[in-house]
Parts: sequence; C-alpha cells; structure tokens
Amino acid sequence: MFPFNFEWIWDMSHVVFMGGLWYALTILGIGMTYCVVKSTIDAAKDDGGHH
Amino acid sequence: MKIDRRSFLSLGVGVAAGTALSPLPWKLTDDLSIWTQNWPWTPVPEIGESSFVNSVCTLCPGGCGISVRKVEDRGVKIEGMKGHPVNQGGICALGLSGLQLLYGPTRIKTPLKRVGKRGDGQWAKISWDEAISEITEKLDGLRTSGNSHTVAGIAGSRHGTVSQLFSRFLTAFGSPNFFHTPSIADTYQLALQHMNGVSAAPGFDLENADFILSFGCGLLEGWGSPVRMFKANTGWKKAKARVIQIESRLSRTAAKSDRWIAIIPGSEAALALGVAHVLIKEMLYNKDFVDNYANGFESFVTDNGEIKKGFKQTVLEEYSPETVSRVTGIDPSAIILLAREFANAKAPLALCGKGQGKVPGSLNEAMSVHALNALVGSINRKGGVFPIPAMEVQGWAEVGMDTITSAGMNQPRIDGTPPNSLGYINQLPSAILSGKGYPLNVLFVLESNPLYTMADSKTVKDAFDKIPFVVSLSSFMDETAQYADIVMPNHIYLERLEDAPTPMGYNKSIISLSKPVFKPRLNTKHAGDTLILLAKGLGGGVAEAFPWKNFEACFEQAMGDKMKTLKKNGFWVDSDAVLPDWESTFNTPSGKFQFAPVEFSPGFAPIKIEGDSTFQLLLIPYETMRLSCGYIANPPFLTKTVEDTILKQNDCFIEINPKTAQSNQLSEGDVVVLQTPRGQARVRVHLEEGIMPDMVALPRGLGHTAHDGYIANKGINVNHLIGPVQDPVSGMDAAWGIRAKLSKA
Amino acid sequence: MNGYGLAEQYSGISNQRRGTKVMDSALIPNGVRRCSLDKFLVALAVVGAVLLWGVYAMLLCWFKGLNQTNMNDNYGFALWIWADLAVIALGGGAFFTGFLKYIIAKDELKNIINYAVLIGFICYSSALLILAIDIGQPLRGWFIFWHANVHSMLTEVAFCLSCYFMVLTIEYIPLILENRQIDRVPFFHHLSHNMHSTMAVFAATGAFLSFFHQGSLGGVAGVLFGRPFAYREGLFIWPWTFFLFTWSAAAYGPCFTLMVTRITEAISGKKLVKDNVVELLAKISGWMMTTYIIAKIIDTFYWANVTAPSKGFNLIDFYSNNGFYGIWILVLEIVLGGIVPAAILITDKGRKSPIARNTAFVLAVIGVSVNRWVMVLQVMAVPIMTFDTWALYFPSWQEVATTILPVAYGIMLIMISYRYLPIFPQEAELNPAD
Amino acid sequence: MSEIDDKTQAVSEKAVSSTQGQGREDGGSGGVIILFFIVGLVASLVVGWVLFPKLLYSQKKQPIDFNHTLHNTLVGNGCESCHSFREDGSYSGVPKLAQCIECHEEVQSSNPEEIRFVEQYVKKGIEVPWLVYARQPDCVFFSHAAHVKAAKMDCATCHGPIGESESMKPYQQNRITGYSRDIWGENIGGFKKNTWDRMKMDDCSECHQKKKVVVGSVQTQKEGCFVCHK
Amino acid sequence: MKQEHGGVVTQKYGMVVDLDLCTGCGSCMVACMAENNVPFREDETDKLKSITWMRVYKLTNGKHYPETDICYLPRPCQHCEGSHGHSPCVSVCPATATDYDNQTGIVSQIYTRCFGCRYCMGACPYHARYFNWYDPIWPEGMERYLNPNVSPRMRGVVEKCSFCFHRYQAAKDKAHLDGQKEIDEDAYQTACTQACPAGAITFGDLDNPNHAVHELKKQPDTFRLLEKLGTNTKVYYVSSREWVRRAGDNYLKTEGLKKAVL
Repeated sequence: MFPFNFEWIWDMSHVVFMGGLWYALTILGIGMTYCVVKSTIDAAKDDGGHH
Repeated sequence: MKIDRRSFLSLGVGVAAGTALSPLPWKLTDDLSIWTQNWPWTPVPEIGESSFVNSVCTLCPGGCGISVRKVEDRGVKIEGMKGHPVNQGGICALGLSGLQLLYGPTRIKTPLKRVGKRGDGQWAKISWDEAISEITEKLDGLRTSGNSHTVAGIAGSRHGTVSQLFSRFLTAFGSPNFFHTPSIADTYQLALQHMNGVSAAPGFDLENADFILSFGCGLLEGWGSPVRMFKANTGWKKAKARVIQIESRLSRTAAKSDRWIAIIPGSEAALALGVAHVLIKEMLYNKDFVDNYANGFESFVTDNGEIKKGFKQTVLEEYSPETVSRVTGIDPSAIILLAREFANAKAPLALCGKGQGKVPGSLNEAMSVHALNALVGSINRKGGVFPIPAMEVQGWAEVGMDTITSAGMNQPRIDGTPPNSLGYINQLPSAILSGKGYPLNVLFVLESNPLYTMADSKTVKDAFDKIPFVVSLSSFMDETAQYADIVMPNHIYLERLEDAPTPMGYNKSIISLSKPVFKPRLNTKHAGDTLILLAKGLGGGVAEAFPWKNFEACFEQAMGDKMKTLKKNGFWVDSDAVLPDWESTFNTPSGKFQFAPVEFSPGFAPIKIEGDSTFQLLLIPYETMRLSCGYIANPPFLTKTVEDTILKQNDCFIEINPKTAQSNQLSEGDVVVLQTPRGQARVRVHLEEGIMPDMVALPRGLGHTAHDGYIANKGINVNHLIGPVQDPVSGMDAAWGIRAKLSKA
Repeated sequence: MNGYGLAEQYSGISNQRRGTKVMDSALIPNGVRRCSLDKFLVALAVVGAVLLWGVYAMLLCWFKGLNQTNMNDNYGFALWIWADLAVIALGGGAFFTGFLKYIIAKDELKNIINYAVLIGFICYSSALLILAIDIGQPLRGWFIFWHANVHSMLTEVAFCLSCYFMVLTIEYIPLILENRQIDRVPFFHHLSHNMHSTMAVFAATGAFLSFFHQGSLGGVAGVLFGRPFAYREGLFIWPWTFFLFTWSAAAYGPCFTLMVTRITEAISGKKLVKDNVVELLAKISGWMMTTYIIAKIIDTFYWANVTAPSKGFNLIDFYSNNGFYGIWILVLEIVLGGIVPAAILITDKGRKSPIARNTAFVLAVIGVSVNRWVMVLQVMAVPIMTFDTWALYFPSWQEVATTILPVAYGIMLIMISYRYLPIFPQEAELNPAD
Repeated sequence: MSEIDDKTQAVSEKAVSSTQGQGREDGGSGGVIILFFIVGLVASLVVGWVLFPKLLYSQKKQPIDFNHTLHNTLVGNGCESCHSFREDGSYSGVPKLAQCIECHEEVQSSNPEEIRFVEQYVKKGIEVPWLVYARQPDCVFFSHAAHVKAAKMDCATCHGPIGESESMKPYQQNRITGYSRDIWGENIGGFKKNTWDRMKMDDCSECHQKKKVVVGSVQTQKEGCFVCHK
Repeated sequence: MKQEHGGVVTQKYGMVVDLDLCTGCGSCMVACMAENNVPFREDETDKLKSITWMRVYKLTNGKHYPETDICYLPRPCQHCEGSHGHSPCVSVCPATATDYDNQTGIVSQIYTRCFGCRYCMGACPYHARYFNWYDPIWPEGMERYLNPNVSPRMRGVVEKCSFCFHRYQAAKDKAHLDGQKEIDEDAYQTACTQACPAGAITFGDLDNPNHAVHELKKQPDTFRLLEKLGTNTKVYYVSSREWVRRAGDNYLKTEGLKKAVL
C-alpha cells in the first residue's frame, strides 16, 4: 500500500495500480477539504454579515 | 468565557487528532490482528531438543520397526525404522497414528472398580494395591475350594512373552482355560502339522515368488505383516511378477493385481483343487517332488487295510474344471489358463486366508492351497512356503505342580477341546451358555476385546453376563473393559518392554524389541508386572512359578542370550536358520510330504454358512488398511482417511452391485435395514461395480460402542450381524459371511 | 442551535410522546405528506426485527466462525459472494446515473439521482458488510490494503469498493444536509451547497472507480485459469468478463433503481418521479443492455467454441450431470434476463407501457443476478478433475439471515431517508398538499 | 443532539432560519474553542504515548537475576559456551538445567541469586522458567545456523549487548498479543536506533534486502515467505 | 540444468508418484497429518470440510462388473509453477499470503497473513487448499504430540501442503552447521514420501540430474494433472494403464491422449 510496506516493489503494476488509488484518494481528499474549508468561510461570512 | 457545545466539539476534534497522532489506534489494530494469530485456544507446541528412539509397533501382529521422534519428553511423530528387516523403513497408517492412542482420551488413567450396573460406565478409582488384593482374594477362594479351573483368560495372541506369562499364570493357578484371538495362522499351523508333520507357522518367501495366486488374501489389506506385504507388492511390480486375486470383491489387492477373478465366496478350496486337476491332467506338476518326496498322491492302503483314495484320484474324479466352474462361478477356460500359468511360472506361490486372515477359515481350503504349492514344488524352497518353528520361551523354569494345580489342569477345557490344544475361543460363548460343563467364575482379558471382535457379539455378551467376575487388563476403555468388574490398565505399547514375535507369514524367525519410549504418563502398570503381583499375592506354588522381582527380570530371562542383540539392533533374526530341503524336513510318519493325511483328505466340503433361502443375498465383511478392526480401535487420523462412501456421519455403507441394487429398487445413499439370521442394522447403500452381484459387503472396524467420541458410534460392527461357523474338520471358526436381506428403512 | 428551551418545555414523561411527534414532524421536509409516526414506527420495528435476526446470525459467524455456514472447501465462495456481486451490479445505477447526470449532463436525471445515490449507498455499504462477515479473519481484513497484492483482482475490488463507498458517502451527505433542520445550520447549509457544486468531480472519480471495481469483480472469475468455466481470455491483464461486468452493471443498475423507485411509489401510494425521467433512464438502460447482451452472446460463443474446448471441455459438460445447473440457467440469463428486457426497453411502446416496463425491470434484475450467481457459484460447482463430482450446496439459515440483513438495513435506510429527506425533487409537485 | 423547532414557525427562507439559529447559539469565544482543542489534543497524545504502553504491557520478573557479564568472564567460548548448537543444526537457546549443573552443582559464591538458584532449581531438579525476551511467535522459523554459522553474524546484531548486562531487565509481555516487548521494540511508536531495537518482520527484511540474500519470491521479488514463516 | 539465480543455486522440488505401486492404503495422508499438525474432529465424514493436505482419490474406469477397475491417486498440493511462478492461487491472493518461491519451486502459504477470503481455493482446480472452518482443538493431552516445526493454524485461514518445507529448513540448518552449501537428496524428503510403504512416491529436485525424480519424470507413462489448464505442476504421475493417464486431464471425445510436456 505504501512504498515502505514489505510487499511494495517499484514496478509497473504497483505504480499504475497504487497510482490510480492514490490519485482517486487525493481527488476525494482535496475535494472534501475544499468543500469543508469553503463552507466554514461561507458560514463565517454569513455570520459577519448579519452582525 | 462561555463553554458551549462548540467547545466540546472542539475538544472532540482535538482528542481525535491527538489519538490519530498517537500510536494507540494503530498499535491496537495491529495487536488485535496479532491476537488472532495467537489465539490462546490454539495450541503452541513446545520447542526443544529433537531425538529419535527405535522400538517396534505392536498395534497389530505385523512387528514393524518404528522410530519415534521426540521433542524433549514429548512424542511428536512415529516413523518407520530404517533397516528393520520386516518393514524396511515403511510404515502403515495405523502405525503413524500411534501417538493419538498414547495421548488420546480413550486411555484408562488408573485402576477402576465397577460401581454401577455392568457396562454402564460407572467406576470408582481404586489403587493398584486394592485392585490386586481384591482379585487375589477372589482367586484364592476359588483355588482353595478346588475351583481353580473355573478361571479363564483371553489373550490377544498366543505368542510373545507377556502372553506366555499369562498362560503360565493360568497353568500355575490350575486352569487349562487359556484362550487367544485366533487367525489364519492357526489353520495354517494345522495344515503344516498334517501335511509337513511339523508344528510350525508358515513362512512365505513372497519376495522371491514370481506368480502369486491369492485365494482372497487381502495382501494389501493388512494380511500377514502389512508393510512387508506392500514392500513385496512393489517388488513384484518391479520384477514383473504376476499376482492373481481370487475374490468376490474388487478389493485394493484385486485392483492392484494383474488379474482379478471374481469367485463365489466359500468355494476357494474347489478352485484350488480344480487348478490341481488341470495340473495333474496335463502333467504340469513337479514330478520330482511328487514322485520322490511326497506321499498320498496315488491311492494307497492304510495300516487298517482300507484303500484310501490318493490326492490324484480324488482331484481327477471330482474336480474337473466344469464341475468346479459350477461351484465357483468361474469359466472353465479361465481355470485351465490359470493352472497353466501357475505351473509355468518359475516360482509360483498360492496363498489363502481371506482379508487380513482374522478368521481361521476352513482347514480344507488351507490344505488344498498347500497341496497346490506342493504340486509345483513350492514347498521348502526359494519363493515357496516353509515352516517357521514356533519359539517357546526357553529360560523359565517348569511350573511346579502342586495338587490344586494338577487337579485344575486335569479338568477338561471349557470349550471341550483337549487340555493342551490351542483352544477354540469361538466355542466359548456357546459352551458357557449351554451350561453343560462347569460354570466360569472369573475371566481375565488381556490385550483383546472379545466383546467387539468376536462374531455374534450379542451371544458373546450373553455369555459374559454369566461370568460373575471379569477383569480387564486393557490400556483402553474398550467394549470389554467397559463390561469388566475391575480394570487394571496396562501401559500402552510405547511405554512398555515387550517382544514382538515373528509376524504371520514372515519367512524368518524374528524377534523385535518393544522398549519403553516414554515414561508411563498415567497410573498404569505393565500387564507382566500385574501378573507377577497377582501371582505373588496368591502365594504358594503360584508365587513360586513367578520368582522374578518384576517383568523386566522375567523378560530378560526369557530372551536369554538374544537380549544383547535385541538391545543393540532392536531386533533379532534367526540368521543361522538354513532353508529346509525336501529330504529331511518332513516329519510325517512316512518322512514325506502328505498329500492325503490319514486323518483328512483334501476335498471341498463347503462351509455351510447360516441363513435360509429367504435371505437372498450374501453378506461378507471386508477389511481395509484405513480401518483397524482388531483389539486396537481406529485412531482419529485413521478415521479421517475413511472415504465418505464407507462412513457418512454415523451411518456406514454397504457395498452392493448396481444391478443387484436395481433389482432391489435401491439407489445410492438409500437407508436400508440389513437383516441376517443373527441381527439387523440400519445401513446406507453404496453402489459399487467392483462387487459380485447378489452380495453385500460391510467393512470391519466400525461400530464401536465404547472408547471415546472419536471412535464410538460410527457405523455398524459387522460382528453384530454374523455368527461363528464351526469348521467341521478343525472345529475353528470358518465363517466368511452370512446370508442376508435388505429392506427399506 | 435552539433546543434548550424546548427541551425544558417538553420535559416530563406525559409529554414525551407529544414531544416525539413534534420532533418527527419538524424533521419532515416541507410540502410533502408522510404517514403517521405510529405507522412508521411499527413498520420500522417489523423491519428492525428482521435486521436483528440478521445481526444475531452475523455475530454467530464472527464469534463461532464460518462453520456456521454451509460453505465448504469446494464452495469457498457461496451465497454471500453472490449477494455481494449482485448487490454491486444492482448498485451500479448510482455511478451510471451519476455519470449520465454529471458528465453527460442529462439534466432530467437530477430527479432520480438522489434515489440512485441512496440505493447505491445501501448496496455498497451492504457489500462491505457482507465482505466483513465473509472473511474468516475479520480482524485481519485490513491486510488486504496494507499487504496488498496488486496482481489480485480482489485487491482491486477492495480498494475501488472502499474508495467508491467514500464517493457514495460524499454524494449522500449533501442529501442528509438538506434535511429541514440540519439545513438551518449555516455550515451544513454551505457544505451541502459546496458539495453539490463540486459533485461533478466526485461523480467522475466515482465513475472511474466503478469502472475498475465492477470490472475487477468480473475479473475475479475471469482470471481463474484453473477454472475453465470461469476463465476468459481478454485484453492485457483484463479478461473479457472484466468489461462485461462493467457494462452489465451500467446497463442493469439503473433498472434496479427504477424498480425500487416503482416499489417505493407503490408502497407510498404516490407518484414520485415523472414518467419522462423514468423513460429516459429506461431507454438508456435498454440500449446499454442491448449492446451488453450482444457482447455477452459473442463471449459465450467464443468461450464455448474456443476457450473451453482448448481445456478439454464441451459447453454441455458445464450444464449436465447435476441436479441444478442445467442449460436452462443459460437461457434464463441471456434470453429472459437479457434479450427480453432489452427488447422491451429499446422500443417506445415497451417503455411507455408501465406493465411492460416494470416487467422489463424485474427481468433485468433477475438476469444480472443470475449472471452473478453463475459466475460465482457455478464456477465452484463444476468438476474439473475428471474424477471430481459436482458440488452442490444449500445455504444455512445463518447465511440466509446475514444476506437478508442488508436488505432489511436497506429498507430501513430508505424508510428513514424518504421520510425525512427531500429525496424526490418532483414529489411535492406531483403530490400537491391539500 | 436534537433540533426541535415549533412546526408553526415559518421557515421558508433557509438563509433566514440559519442566521437565526446561529445568532442564538453564538456565545463561545474563539479562544475557548482553541483551548479545548489543545486540551483534547495534548490529553490524547499523553494517553497514547505514555499511558497506553504502560497499560498494554505487563511486567514480569525473571525467576533468577542472571548476570551475563560475570558468566562471560568465566567461560571460554563467549555466548556459544552456553547458548549452543545441537548436532542437528538447531539452536538450543536458553540453556537447560543440565547445562547449568555442570558448574552449579554446588553453590559457588555468596551471591544470593545463585544460592536461590541452587536451592530452588538445581537441588529440586526443576527447570528454570526463563522468560525469553527474543522469543518469536510460533509462526516464525528462525535459523540461528544460517545467521551465525553461514553468515557469521554477531549475536549482538539482533540481541544487542545483552552479554554485557549484569542484571536481567523485567520481561514485558503484550497483554493482547502475548509477545515480548522486545519484538515490537521498547519505543511504542516503533522507532529504533540500533539494529537490535526491534525484531519485527520488517527488521529482518531490512537486513536481508541490504544483503540481497536470495530473490526468489514471485510476488515480492524478495525472499520466499517460507524462509521465515512456518 | 540447474539454474543460477543471483549467484545462488535454485531448486525445483517435485514429486513423481507411481500409481501402479500406490495401493491407496492412506499412510501418506496420515503421515502428513501427523507431521503437519493437521487437526481433526469427532466427525470427519464431511470430506468437503475435512482437512487432508494429502488426499488419496479413488479413480474408476467407469466400466461395469467385472470389467471395472480402480486406481488410487494421492494428491498433494501440485505446487504449480504456472507461467513464471504465477500459479492459479498465487496471483489471486489479495494479501500476499501465498507465494511462489523460485528458489525452491514451492508454493508457500502463510497462515498468519491469510485473512480467509478463500479466493485461492476457488482458483485451485485440484482442491488442494483447505479452509479451517472450525477452531482446531485437540482433546486434552493430545496437543502433546504436536510438532513444533510446524505452527498449528487458527480458525478462518486457508492451509495446504507445503512439501514439508520445515524439513528443508531443518536440512539447511544441519548443512549450515556442517559448512555444506547444498543439501543432499535424502536430507530433505517429505513425510508422505518417507512413510509410503509401497515406495510409490519419489521426491527431489526435478532439475537436478543427481536426484531420482529427474529421470523418473521422463518415463514414457508419465502425466500431470490438468496439464491443458497451463498450471504447470510439479507433481508427476506414472501409470501403465491408459485409462488412468487419460483420467489425468479432460479430453474432448475426438481427442487422443497426449504425452506429458516435460
């Protein structure tokens, strides 16, 4: 799973397969972080606007 | 400062972040998975120094050398002993399972005294002293009242030091009633007595034979010394020797043979004589042997002046291939072909003893087969059959006969056989139940399990009910021990000193040393020591006949100068023995081989088995290497190898030819009631092309009711269904089956 | 948030019931009608009882081991794995509808996408739960990630399944956030909004992941070169079943979504999705199915005439000498479960007729389930060594219960979601409040 | 948490309702929130790094406090004097009583531990139930012969300078796994400085990869699994 | 024909089983169980849940009485090499719990790594893999006979024949101590080979001309099980009977018997 795992080899299979996996996870991670951060800011803005 | 839910939320996020950054969740996840790799209920074998100890396996009479692998004091594996002449490093499945018997739950842990009803399995633990004194008290009473002869003993074998010590105990005590579990070896011994004039066991030079004509012998089913037979079979295959199997069922032996000839069971003697007919008619027999070293081939006049038909005449008149074909169901041309092949082989050898040879069988059959060997000269020569003299214990002093002893020994045996005969255990139950002779008061059972192994178990049990006091010296809680009044558990074979005598059919005299590989792990005692203690407890002449301080001393004396070799090699072989020749070895009145002993004449008097014509089928028991069917019950490993077409859950299967099944409207797996004149049982149907039509076959070795959960209540004991059939010639049990019928359950 | 005052106001046992009812109605979306709380709770309890039965069986399997099942050494994969594959194929509606909505921009589908996502979420969470019961060592289940063997199709399945489950969760969250009360929290309100606006990215990732895991599920059987019944040649490392599975999930998944929608409508007694939406999805599904079944027939022919004979088997060897797997199963899968529904759904007339359409949905669901059954269980049953025999198996009650468990869980989640979340955007319009 | 609102309250505009909710509950200051976060973080870090290992491992005393240094000066052949190979190539590990008796038939010194050893074990013929720090779980096969004889490795590479210890440290056993703590390593985070600090699979493999012993495995292109597993 | 792999001599262990000699006595099965700590239960008659790494199959020629014939076929794990070590089971294991070792040609199974997905069992056409459906429990006292060289397995994992690899390890240990580089043919023999009373099993390095199997596998009557699948097994069988050789693989009706590919 990680390059430091016993089973890891730097070969085509691992790079493609794990690459795909980490790519997907990264997108999901960045996407969700973006949503959460933006929502926090948006919520704060609403808050400020009201006072 | 106001603390609200958001603060707690924040605290929670902090805790979550901190926990994630600490090793706690990760280590716990890892440790939990490691926990599943080390579940405390999964045993971890202790490590330690590994060693091998040689001994001999006595789980069957095969006498194979074994090499037990130990780790510290634990036994972890039994292997075949390299260089042992009998098994040459090989080992069978039962021998490999031995440690399961050593450590298994069926072992009896301590002397027991029955407290409940007989057979209920309720016991009180008693000490060895209590057990000994209780028994000696009882025996002493019988002896002083002049009833010493009402004590009997059943041993697993009549050979070996312990058995002979047991027999000696009864003799010294004053009882002629020593019994042993019989086998085909007994029949062979009689045949050799009559035809060769020697009291000896047969030795078959199987390794040097090149044409083996087997009359139903389970050569690969545990006949003789099983591993030796496997080795011999491999030798035959490599040397292109041929094996012809005459049997009603495609056994493993039949499957591995070069030709399987199906025969109507019980007619083997007829076939042997039919083959003899062709040999004689076509002048294919060994003329040198027949003319110069044999008697009774031609008709002759007896001392009484009667004209006795010779072998030749009998065979020519009564056993033409056509006649024989009618009895055996074998094509005449097949008989003729068989005879020619047999005669043309360099070293032909005919054998008999069905299955493992557990039943003595018909003497006629043994003599006919022996005659066949004689006809081709395969007697006392390489690749043939020759006598192996029985080895009697040399070192012990004669038993002194006080008045009680000699009075007791002068009583007839309870089975009605002459005082010094082998004794016929098959006649014991009926003798007890008929109430004609004297009643039995005490029965000792050593290394045998008659309530399981004897035919017609129900009658045997009824007979046991008439014996007020039964003492078992078994290592295991078997059916007989379960039914005993006192159990004095023996060490198991791996814990005791003992000799394994020459196995059945082995072509040299050999003794192997069974030595204690392990310290006894339970409160058991060597049966030899138990006997010595009993004798000493009785005092007087009985004690005098047992002067040894323990069995070890007694054993060393019995082995004499062989002891040194035994200790060094683990076995002793009679290497000095010379192959007997035709000139000097026949100890008959004529000094020649007797084709037609005066007492008998080889003929085919078929053994009439039980059952009238309402029983349309024949039931035959069969044996397999995957089921131990004697005194030793099947260990769990062995049961694991039994196919699910033989045993499924607790049901066992009968083998039946699909055609016969079809005509009885039965199909695979059907539950049926198998009924014989002796009893009935619920079994299931397994269709098998490899069995003659109109027959059913059941394996021996199943249907235990005692022992432990790994052994008991699996299938049917075939002995519930068959009864003993007395051979009219020898008086021994010659049953090979019984008539039977099937009905849907 | 504003709970304190009310909690005080409604405290006291006598008021508890009233309080619950008020709470319930406060959660129900605006402008729609729902059954009474009592009725709802009774129904929930009934399904809950079934769920508990399943949970009991699941605990038995975890604590006593897989001896609680009727699986055996010949049937290492059985009911559960079939349920897993079937449920994932049927849940394929989520990714494919999402793909159509967000990538191909079929905007009408926004009216069914919520439900497709919910069904997908149920299917995938069920699949993961079943896998957690199915493995012999659940506490070591994470080895599949940590010690991954990238050559194994099952590794690919596990990774993509988990990732795609994350996607489905991400897709489901905004739906929860749209609950009337939750939506009042500004952060959640914005989160819902922001997640909606980035949904296309998530949906695209989901489609990518689905393509691979649906395919790898097909690959699971297809790569078994020791099992001629399952084995298929293919493209690079992917056997044909890889593509067939992806294609069939995309084709048949929407049918399941539509079938469940129809069932929901029947139970709620309300029209929830407009016909034009249903017909659009049915049409796409029909054409997908048509292309799939052609490919499947070609695959079957090639396998029967080239692949299997090269291993010494005739097609009929796989369908004879046993008490269950007859050639009927092939007919059921391809003709009844493939050609017929496809034919109905690609014709205008068939799509427009509710009876024909619904029949097609049911047949399609059966068809794809049979396909998954065959690719799991028949693979195990076929003897390969000449002296082997057919192995047949019947699941134990524990297996049945644990397989029903996710169904009960799914129904409960649908009930709760339907009651409290605005799943069907067209519901209010189609069922105007009086 | 429950959000209960009066049903009659108009909530047509989402934005309005949310600002209302926000307005009513906004009372905590940012500082408090951060403080709580830090409290939670620090507390759980302390639990995880300090408390957890204390709970996870049980401490056991060795039956006899053995002095390796002392013995090392008295024997001629280093570690192998007592920790020897058997004839079959297997490794004997901790010596058996029989081996100790060769010197300790009688008490040799006034050391109370030795006296206790002779009284309690030697005289009674009971094996000492030593707790083996380096004992691997049952699934592991380890060939001392391959490492010490064939590869000529030092004992200390894996076992550390235990031969220079004068006293036996307590044996720590993982309550969940039953492993000795030396397998995972003293550091709960799994960090190590010396080759002998940990004895996990990765530590074996680290060295094996460096030495490039054999590359046989199809899956890992390292050594076959059976080299170390049984 | 020995292969050098990274400067180290590699072996390819395999078996030749002479079916003409095998009598189906079951010794190999029990020897294996005893050597490898195979568990047992009171009822072992459900053979689909009964663990026997070595299983002896009963083959029949399908003919009617009295032409019917029987042959017994012992089946350990075939240790398939597949192509380049990708045996059916090895490449499917998701957690790398089973592996092919080019150094010995043995397919390993790591019980503590296996998490019980049973995919490998589905992949193996020989039914050589067994799942621990039950907790392996020995009756009290019987756990004393367990062999410390083989770790007992736990419930929920797959196990199979290892060609008694622990014996190879033991032989290596001895060789290291004696300063030998290689181990002798008889220093490493599997438990079944050693026990077989008929001497039907021969075990050794298939690539080593000094080992008996090297020549035996070339006998004219040799075949392997299911060769057409491309499993490339290392267990060879010999039988003089054609129906037996034909039973080793599936043939279309029109097909003739093919010779084993060596």
